[in-house]
Amino acid sequence: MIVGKQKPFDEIWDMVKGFKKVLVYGCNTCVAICHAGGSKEAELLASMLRMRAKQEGLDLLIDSAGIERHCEPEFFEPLDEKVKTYDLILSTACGVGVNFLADRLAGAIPVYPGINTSFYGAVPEAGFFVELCGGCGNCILHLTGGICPIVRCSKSLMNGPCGGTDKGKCEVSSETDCAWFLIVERMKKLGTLEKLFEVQPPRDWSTATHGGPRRISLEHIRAYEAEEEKKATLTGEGK
Amino acid sequence: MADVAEAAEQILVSTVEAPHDTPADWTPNVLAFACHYCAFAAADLAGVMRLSYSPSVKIIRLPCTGKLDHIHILSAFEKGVDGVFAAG
Amino acid sequence: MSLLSNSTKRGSVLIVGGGIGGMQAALDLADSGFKVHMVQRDPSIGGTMVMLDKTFPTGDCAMCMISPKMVEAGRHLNIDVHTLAEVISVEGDAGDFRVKVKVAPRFVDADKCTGCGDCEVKCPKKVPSNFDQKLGQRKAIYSLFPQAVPNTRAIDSSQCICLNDPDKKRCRLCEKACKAGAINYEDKGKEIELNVGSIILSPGLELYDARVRQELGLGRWQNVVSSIQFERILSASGPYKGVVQRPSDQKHPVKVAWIQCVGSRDNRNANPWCSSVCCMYATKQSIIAKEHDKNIEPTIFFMEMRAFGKDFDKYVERAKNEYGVRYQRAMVSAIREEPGTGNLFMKYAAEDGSLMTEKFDMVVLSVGFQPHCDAEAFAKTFGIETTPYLFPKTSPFAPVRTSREGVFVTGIYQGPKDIPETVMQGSSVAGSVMALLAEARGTETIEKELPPEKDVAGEAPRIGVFVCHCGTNISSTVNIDEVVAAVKDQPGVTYVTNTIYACAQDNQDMIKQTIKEQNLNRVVIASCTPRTHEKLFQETIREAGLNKYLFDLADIREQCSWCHKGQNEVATKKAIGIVKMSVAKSRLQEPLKSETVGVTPECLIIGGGIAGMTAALSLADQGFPVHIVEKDSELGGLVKGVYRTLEGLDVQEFLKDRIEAVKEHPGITVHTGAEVKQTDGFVGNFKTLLTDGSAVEHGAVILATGGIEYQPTEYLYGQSPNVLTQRQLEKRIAEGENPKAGERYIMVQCVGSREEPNQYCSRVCCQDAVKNAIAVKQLNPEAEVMIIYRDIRTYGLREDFYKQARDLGVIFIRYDVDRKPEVAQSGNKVTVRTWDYMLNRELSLEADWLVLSTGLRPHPTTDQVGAMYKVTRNPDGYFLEAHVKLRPVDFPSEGLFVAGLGHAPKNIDETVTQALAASGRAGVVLSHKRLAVSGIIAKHKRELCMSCLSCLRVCPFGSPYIAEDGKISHNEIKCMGCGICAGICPAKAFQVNNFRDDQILAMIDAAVESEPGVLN
Amino acid sequence: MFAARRIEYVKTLLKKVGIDPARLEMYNLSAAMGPRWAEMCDEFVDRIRNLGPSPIWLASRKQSEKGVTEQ
Repeated sequence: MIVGKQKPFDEIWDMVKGFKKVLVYGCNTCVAICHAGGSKEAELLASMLRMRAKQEGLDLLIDSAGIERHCEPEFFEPLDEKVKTYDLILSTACGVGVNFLADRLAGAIPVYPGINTSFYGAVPEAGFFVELCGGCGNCILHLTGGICPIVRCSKSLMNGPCGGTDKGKCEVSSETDCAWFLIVERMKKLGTLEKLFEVQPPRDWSTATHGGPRRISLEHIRAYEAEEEKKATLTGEGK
Repeated sequence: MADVAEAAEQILVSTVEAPHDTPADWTPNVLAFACHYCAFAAADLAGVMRLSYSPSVKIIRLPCTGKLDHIHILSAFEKGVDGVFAAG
Repeated sequence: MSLLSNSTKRGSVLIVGGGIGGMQAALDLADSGFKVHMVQRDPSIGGTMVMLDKTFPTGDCAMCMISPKMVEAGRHLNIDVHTLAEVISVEGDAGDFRVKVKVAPRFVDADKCTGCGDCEVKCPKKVPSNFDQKLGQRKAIYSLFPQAVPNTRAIDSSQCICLNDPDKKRCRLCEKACKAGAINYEDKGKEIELNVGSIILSPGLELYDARVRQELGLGRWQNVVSSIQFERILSASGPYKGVVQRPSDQKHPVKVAWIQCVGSRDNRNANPWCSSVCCMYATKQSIIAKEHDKNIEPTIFFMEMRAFGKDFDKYVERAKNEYGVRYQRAMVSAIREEPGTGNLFMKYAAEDGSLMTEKFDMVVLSVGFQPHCDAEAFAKTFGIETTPYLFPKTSPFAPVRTSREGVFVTGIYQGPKDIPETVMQGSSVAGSVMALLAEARGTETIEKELPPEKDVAGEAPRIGVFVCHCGTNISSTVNIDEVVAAVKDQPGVTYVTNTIYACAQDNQDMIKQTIKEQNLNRVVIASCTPRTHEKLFQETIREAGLNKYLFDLADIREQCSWCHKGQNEVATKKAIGIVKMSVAKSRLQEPLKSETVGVTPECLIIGGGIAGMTAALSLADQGFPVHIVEKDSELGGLVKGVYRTLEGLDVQEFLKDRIEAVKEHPGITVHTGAEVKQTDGFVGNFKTLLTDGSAVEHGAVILATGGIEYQPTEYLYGQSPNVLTQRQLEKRIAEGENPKAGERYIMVQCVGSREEPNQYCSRVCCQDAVKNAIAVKQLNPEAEVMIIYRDIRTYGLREDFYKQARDLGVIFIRYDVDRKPEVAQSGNKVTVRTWDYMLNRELSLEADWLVLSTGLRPHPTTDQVGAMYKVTRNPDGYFLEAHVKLRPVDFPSEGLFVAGLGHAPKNIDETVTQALAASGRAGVVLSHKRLAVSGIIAKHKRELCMSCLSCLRVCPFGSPYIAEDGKISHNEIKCMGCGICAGICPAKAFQVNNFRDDQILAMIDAAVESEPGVLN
Repeated sequence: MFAARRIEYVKTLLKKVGIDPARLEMYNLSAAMGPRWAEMCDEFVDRIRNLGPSPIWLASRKQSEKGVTEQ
């Protein structure tokens, strides 16, 4: 899931203070799970902003709300009318959500980010999040024992550890495991160590962000939906 | 106990809040969130023992202090309460 | 009694003694269909535990734990508490006893008294408080302690000015103070007759009077106190309010000494037995004292550190290492006061015999227990046999049964023991009674008939507010009229009135009448604390047809008038605030349904050892079908290798009897060679699949997985033919291989115990060693036995056998863990070299037999079974009970119970006790057709939940779970309403009924509303 | 335990909005600690008295005074 962290409060305050009516808009999926931007966090942030505004003598109305997900249009619909009554939306969704809502509002109202989108991560225990995937678009985990060298190695090395590996730890931080040490140990256990000796062709990085914004289109699903819509229009049930 | 008293001494002047005058009609308004089984019972016992203490504290009973939500505390401050403590 | 009638058994039980053990038995029995009469000598129930400050080894506050139990027992519809009462005669037989009880005059009418305490304030006569061990004072009209149950004061006739005036004309101030007219100087007491099916004796013990040991100076030197006095000194509600100070000059002591075994383990001036708890309470007191005042330097003078219970050794280690408590082995000979200073000089002999003198600021005598002074007459009244020490005669195989059928015994009267063992025995005696009176269950209990509930859903709030004067308790500080006026205009409030005593019977009727007349749909009463009165008022409004959760209690007495006396204006303002907060909450209250769930009245027991079989027999006798799952091909468990008890009883014979009884019992199905394969469900409704293919549906589970013996690798075990374990020696003796003259047996204690990584006492090995040593000596006095030990832990009445062994010539040599004995083979013997602390030199001893006292371990399946039933194991691998003190056989999740070695090491009598206790606790669950779920639970809104698992990870009761569809669901039956889930949920999907966020926020608003300057 | 950590966290939030974290506290006490409760209340109220009215209270007061004079 996507892991995020609330922006420093002062930074948020600077974004907000010039406006009159602000909605802190939470997203109740990934960023709620990491306690950064769900309904609850939006409520807390709104309360803090109100307290700040009051002390500064600013006449600033701040509300909070939350919806299931900021990355699909249907979830926005019930609150669309309400959202339009504000002059700033402070979104605590991830960057995807901020973009998506800003596109939806098409310049009518500004949408500002309340959190920094950090990484894709797992939740090994409540309140602890670790980055495990970089979303590069060209997965090689079958070659590395299920451990990604692109994000779990500090230097994203593709061909084994660097000289800074130290008793299983990384020279960049002793709290970080050396990914290549883990890879070798894991592959030993899997009995696939010899795979490391196979020569791999140069990696294709065009699937990562280097090749411009990425899209995935599932035609079978899109076609189905388009057909359904057509049917609905024909029977007069459509909008 | 001594540590708490010392800590109280140290915060006579707030480094966070701007200096201000205290209006004459102000009295402290404190909210306490108390666990039904521990602190609420202790508050009862204080009464049974007829111990006199500041009337500025009003108690909100919770089934357990684990129930205490961040927003309860922030709301209290937002409404203008001067201090909040949780006891369990 | 007619011999022809089928059942003449009564469905009621008499419990003599209202301490924690008696209360546990009472609650278990009353909760499972038996009427209980509790007879208590004191004016309140509570016993010894209410005097204690904190408890070992967890440091939990005693009053916090016991107070809710007292309230529950006091309010229980099927428990009649008779205080100031004593049994004077018993006639009849098991199943049908006729008992005469004499109730002493209280001089206060319990029906009229509201417990307000006005009388006590006015009473001019101050007397030393026995409850505070004469360190503080009370009045002549008094309650034993502030949380007393019943909350009716009593007049001490020996002290009252009026009662001691022949004309009863003097004083009478309490009579004038009492607005309820409850004082009755003419009270003569009464005699009542009870008809019960069974009798439980739990009178407790009394404390040894240490003044007998004049050389220790109690009563002579002011700064020598008994341990129970020190307990009161430590208590935050005690005479010194928890400040550790000396009685002589209120100075804070620095050097404080505890002297152990005062009145115990002493044949001359005191009692020969070990009191079992003093080593631990001294450790606890020294830790707590140090926590109260870090300057204190505690020293404990002891003979043997008997830290034999679960996690006790770890506690002592913590005392030493983290709190700097000094433990000094010594015999204390005398204490003298330094003239003028109040300091104390203590003379003692150190272990090597050298005489020392040391100065202390204060000395605590760790006094032991002994039977009450009237124990002989007491036993005679109930017609039970006693031991020469006047304890009731019981057997290790039936530890709660007396010589008279139908009369049971529990608690420390049965033998010295600590709180959890007492609680355990309380449940175990309950289990035994349930089995005895099974067919009479439910014949004498009563249930309240209630009118149907009015449907108020969708109605606008119509709140009625009743503001109580509580005599003058509230009204002398809070202006009631002002409160009434201030609340009148609150939104939703349609009716406000005041009342003199809201809790008095006539006013209860008035409240019910008003609810009907004014068509109220919510009620707020502003009076005293919800902790004691919420249930009462909830019942009142329920009787008027309102859902009981449409009620809120505003505490303006304990938390306002009583603590702001003399500040009438601010107190009134605060009271108005408190009532407004309650009204704000009440406005948002909704009727809550108390769900119920059906119960499969069968039990599954995992483990077919003594624990499992004992529990099975008791439950089957109660009438509940039982399934035993035993991994081995036959029943018996670890006890198969044990031949005799310390007392000399035949264990194999007992085991054979049990196995036969189990096999013959029509209610018991035995699955040998089987294990649990899969399990699911919750209290009342478990489903378990076994590896033998059978599926069992059951309402409760008892985990009696047992233990194994440690297999030593040290001291040449397995290498030398001369080295045995105690179990092997026991077998040889049982098989008739007699010790030869001149043969030397050396026994080494604590093999595989009390050392990292097994830092716990295995509890049975000292007794095993003493038992086998006695056997060897009795079979051949010419054989030599030496026991090399760390501390001999023959606790309680087992101490006799330690003495017997010494008398028979068994030699005891102490060793330290950092100087363990060394063993080497020399020819056909082994040489043992060990340090002798008495002689201060090394000994080299040759032995024909080296016998290792090996420790116990939990059975290897404990982890697997624990994981399956989602119960926790402690770091030593034993099951962790719900609460170390008060729920020693329960798991935190309802319907699961533990018994035997899987819980902790224990002896056979203790295993039997715990197994009976598990049967009692399980019997409570299984006796219900349906179980009610509290209305105060967390409600889960699945549509808001995104299954982040935060709740699943923090819930202490395992009520959130991942449902079949892979998303979080919430099992409300397991929920205890603590709200930890609501606190952590990032989606706000959880709300606790009656503590919902909107209600709390409304209360915050109301709390702020009346303050000046805040405008919103 | 949960509450204690939560309180620590909310203290950091208060600081961010200019409210002294000393205005918020967590206390542990058992049901037998009646005297400690009384002592604690006095201690805490003294602390609040020293800190004076909360900035929010003062701001509200200022706002309402302004409101009054403007009218």
